[in-house]
Amino acid sequence: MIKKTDVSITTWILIAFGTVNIAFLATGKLGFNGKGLGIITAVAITLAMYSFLYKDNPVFKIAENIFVGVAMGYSIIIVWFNILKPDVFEALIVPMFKDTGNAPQYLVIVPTLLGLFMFLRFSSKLSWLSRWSFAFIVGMGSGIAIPNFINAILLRQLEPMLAPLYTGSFWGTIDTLLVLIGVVSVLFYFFFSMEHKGVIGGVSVIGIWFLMIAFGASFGYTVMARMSLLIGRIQFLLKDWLGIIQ
Amino acid sequence: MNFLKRTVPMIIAFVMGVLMAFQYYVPHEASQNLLKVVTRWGMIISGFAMFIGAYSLFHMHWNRIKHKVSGWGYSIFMFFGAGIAIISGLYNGGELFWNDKQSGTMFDWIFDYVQVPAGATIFSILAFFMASAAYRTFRARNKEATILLISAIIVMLGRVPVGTMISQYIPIAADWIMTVPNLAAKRAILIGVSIGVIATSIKIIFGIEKAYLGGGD
Amino acid sequence: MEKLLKIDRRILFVLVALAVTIPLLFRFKMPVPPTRHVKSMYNKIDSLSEDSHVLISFDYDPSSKEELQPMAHALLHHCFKKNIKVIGMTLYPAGTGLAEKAIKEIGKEYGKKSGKDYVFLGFKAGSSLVIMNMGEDIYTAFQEDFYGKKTVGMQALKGVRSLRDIDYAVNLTASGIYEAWIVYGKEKYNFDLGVGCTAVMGPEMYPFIQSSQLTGFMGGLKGAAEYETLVGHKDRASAGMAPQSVVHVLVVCFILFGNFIYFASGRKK
Amino acid sequence: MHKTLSTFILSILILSYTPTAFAVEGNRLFVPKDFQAFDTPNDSGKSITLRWPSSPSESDDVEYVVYMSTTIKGPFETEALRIRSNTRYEEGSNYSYHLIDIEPDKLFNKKSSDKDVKTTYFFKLVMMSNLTTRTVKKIASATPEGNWFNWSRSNNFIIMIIFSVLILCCINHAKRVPGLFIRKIKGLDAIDDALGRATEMGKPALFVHGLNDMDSISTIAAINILGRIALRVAEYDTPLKVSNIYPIVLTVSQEVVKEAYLEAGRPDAYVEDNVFLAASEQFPYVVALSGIMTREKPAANFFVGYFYAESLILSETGAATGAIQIAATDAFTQLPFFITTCDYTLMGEELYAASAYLSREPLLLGSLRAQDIAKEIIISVIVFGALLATCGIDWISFIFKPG
Repeated sequence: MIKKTDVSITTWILIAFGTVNIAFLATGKLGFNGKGLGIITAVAITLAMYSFLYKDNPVFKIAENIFVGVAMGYSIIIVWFNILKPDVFEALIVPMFKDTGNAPQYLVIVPTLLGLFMFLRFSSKLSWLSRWSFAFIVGMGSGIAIPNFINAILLRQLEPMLAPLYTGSFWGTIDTLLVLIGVVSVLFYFFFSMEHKGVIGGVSVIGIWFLMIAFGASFGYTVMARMSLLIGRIQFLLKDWLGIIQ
Repeated sequence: MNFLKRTVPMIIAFVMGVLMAFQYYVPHEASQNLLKVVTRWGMIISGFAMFIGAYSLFHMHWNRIKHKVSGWGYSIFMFFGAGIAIISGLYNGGELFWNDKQSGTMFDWIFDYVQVPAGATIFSILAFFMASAAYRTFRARNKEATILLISAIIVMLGRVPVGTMISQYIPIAADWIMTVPNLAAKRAILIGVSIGVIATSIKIIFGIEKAYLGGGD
Repeated sequence: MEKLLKIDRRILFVLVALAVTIPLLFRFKMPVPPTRHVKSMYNKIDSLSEDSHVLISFDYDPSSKEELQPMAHALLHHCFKKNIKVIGMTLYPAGTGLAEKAIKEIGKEYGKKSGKDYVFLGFKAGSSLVIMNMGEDIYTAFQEDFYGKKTVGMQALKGVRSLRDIDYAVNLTASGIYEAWIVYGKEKYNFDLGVGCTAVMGPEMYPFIQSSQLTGFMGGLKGAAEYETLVGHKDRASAGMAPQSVVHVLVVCFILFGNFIYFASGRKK
Repeated sequence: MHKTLSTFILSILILSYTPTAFAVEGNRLFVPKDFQAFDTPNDSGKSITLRWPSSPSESDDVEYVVYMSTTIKGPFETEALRIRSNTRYEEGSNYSYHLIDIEPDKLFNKKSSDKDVKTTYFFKLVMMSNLTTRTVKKIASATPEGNWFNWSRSNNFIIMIIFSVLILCCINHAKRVPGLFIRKIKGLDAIDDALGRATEMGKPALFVHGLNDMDSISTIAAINILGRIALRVAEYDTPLKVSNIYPIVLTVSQEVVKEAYLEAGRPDAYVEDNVFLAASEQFPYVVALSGIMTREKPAANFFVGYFYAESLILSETGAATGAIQIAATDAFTQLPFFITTCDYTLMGEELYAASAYLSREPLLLGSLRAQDIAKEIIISVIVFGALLATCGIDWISFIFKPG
């Protein structure tokens, strides 16, 4: 369903965008080179993305699909240059056929095979081999996680809780006490083997309050984050493209 | 066959899990070398794993085009974007992909002027929705939501320079919210989540939790 | 009254766009007093001697670039100004382009050379595994830098064998990766760690600050602006504080107004 | 005269409190009475620990220097350490001992060929001020060796063993005793109410999966909750739409919904197309769902699973259509938005608990119970530990000291 008004709006925007850029290129404000044309491309994509605010439209969808494709393509190339090339190709495969002064690192065969097994996930007959790779990675990750989490989170986060409540000042002591109450009551809230009645019910209600204040803080910070992203983009439009602000 | 399909993965997970858990308590050099070798292997496997995401994405969009699902035309643009990025990356400014990565090539240009603006803009759209939600839907519909909104307003004002201009107490109140109730709740959540992580890890090692292996036989 | 609640949301969108654009055009200055968490990060880097090593892990991609890139810039200005050796890396594939650009451009301003004054190691997959591998030996984790140069014997890495030898590590993060840096990095290999995170993650840092697992943190654009103030190099983040203030006030007004009407009209469903 | 006198008095006052000043003044250094070197415990075999008692002559101007050699006769030329004398005290020794780890291999640049040969190192401690230098007579020696167990981590080890046993026992127990108690999760009643309202209005209900694949716990929990909703829906005869982003989740969801209709005795009412793949990426997913919400105006929306930034747009659009909304997620960063836009929200672990409650699977119930016990222990440790520490008793914090 393409409305007439939408078509005319699009046309006008395209004309305006084109005129501005041609003027910039003609006056030399944007160079007719990689950078100048790059900025124009970037602006076009930025505006295409924002067109979603008017409504969902083909321009947005095209820009988005190109973005998804480029992002994936970029990752693939980076993985090749940063991982597969130095760690597999140059460490194992090249030295096997050519004298590079380094002996091939034969141990790399193991992860290479396990890595290749992962692709068998999509085959119907051999998909079980991919489980070996997953078992290796997940098993190793789990084993490493247990003691490290006990140390770095449980013990280290308990450490400041096991300090004297009295900190030397009245308000300081109140705050330490509140932190203690907060931690305990929130833990109580996420406690499932007892009905929330009586004392436990009361404590878990305090827990909810603490949770809500904390979520409020997260809420405020998230608003801040999203607005910062917008500010960044508008700065890009005003500064790098239009050059209105310094 | 069942042994290879079911038992071997469980044995691998168990052996690796126990080995790596105990590694933590052994300071000897041999144990450090074990960690070094095994994590390096893991890094290489993870590198390969990145291609799985690529495969699923391409596979899905290919199917869309093949079956002419509504809106399949857009999938062509996905392949177009990926194609350009991959080809320019492999061409590598004339050096081709088996040589070192060159900088300042077409590949970098695509990143700077296509991926960066698109990625940065798409999430900034949320700023607008955040504002409209603030107007239309963030309601103090019950006691909990009321507390949440009050705390949110204090933090929102207290964390930017304008808060001080309204009242000098707003930044102080915001700071107190962050360092006392927020800290307490976040710490409790952290402890709870970590217990969950440890429990899941133990279940994986002992072969009780198998979801990560995927369904089927 | 209720009609007011049902206005086209595109009007709200325009209001937001104006609230950001106008303060940017009429650059009125806002003071950005540094908070203590940012200051402690700054002081830590400031106390380092020349030729110390600071590791910066750029763990973000373009979607959080607007918040984290200004932090990266401010940090790099500080390090290069003090002739500290910078080791850059990323655990995000799309972080490579952003990180490389930041290090290279700011390095150029101070006449720093890759491999000599700084090194950009590039990307490796496996997050926590990479951190642990670096903790044991940086040269097995990154046998080559981003440009394919061998890392062994590189001047910028002189005296560094593993993460234990790093004087300060900063993790610029848009996700839970900071937790991997704490659990598998800082606690295991015992180095000082600071975090620069998106504002969304900000509140999660407080428990770690109190348990002194982090020396400090920068949260969002505001954190970046504070660091810019401390380094004395005001840039995009500082300029962003005026619109940030205005738009926060706008959002607060929206919430208050919306709720006012909601209650005034009898909390109807 | 006046000035000299006051300086004199002042110096007496200060001197009586700082023996250091006195010692330097007298051009003499009191060297430590003892000097020990030993293999650093709980390490990989690279470092040696040096320990010596403090001396009264310690001050900012006095340095300790340690020289090292591989033979007892010397020459002691390699400097292993140089510190200000009033720094690096042993923790908890109340400034009466110095304790320092050094790594001799680094200083001697040992060749990799003789890595396996164990070397004994000899150390000489010297105290230096800018006026004088004195050496401790005793030469200490030690051989670095790798250790096979890090004793400072034994508490960690014990916690790991206890927790493992706890989980295995609880799961076993849950298998043997079926009806393990779990408190009622309030949000679950709200689900029934919402579905009831959807039936009354004759409008569909929409179930939105989160953005994680089948391997995440949140998605597994979401599937369990979906099973329950589907069962109710089949009984009430309300259409249920289920949106997915991953093909595997789609297949599992289809199976679950189909089974629920079978169980309710109405397999004919199951429409496969109602469980569908909405999109493959975040933003298209949002767009597709917003479209459904505004077009079909479902009476009840359920957001279950792990969500990212899209949570806000989804729940806002849903709220604008006037639907009853229930969210369940363990994505803590997104919870604030669900709480303010939805009628009921299951927070964090409540999602897992709800799934355990509904599925009654011993595996889930058992591990939930084990985690509860762990929390119980932590709560008591915090409360008693803090109280005892306030009274000056700190053995609890000693037991839980990180290694």
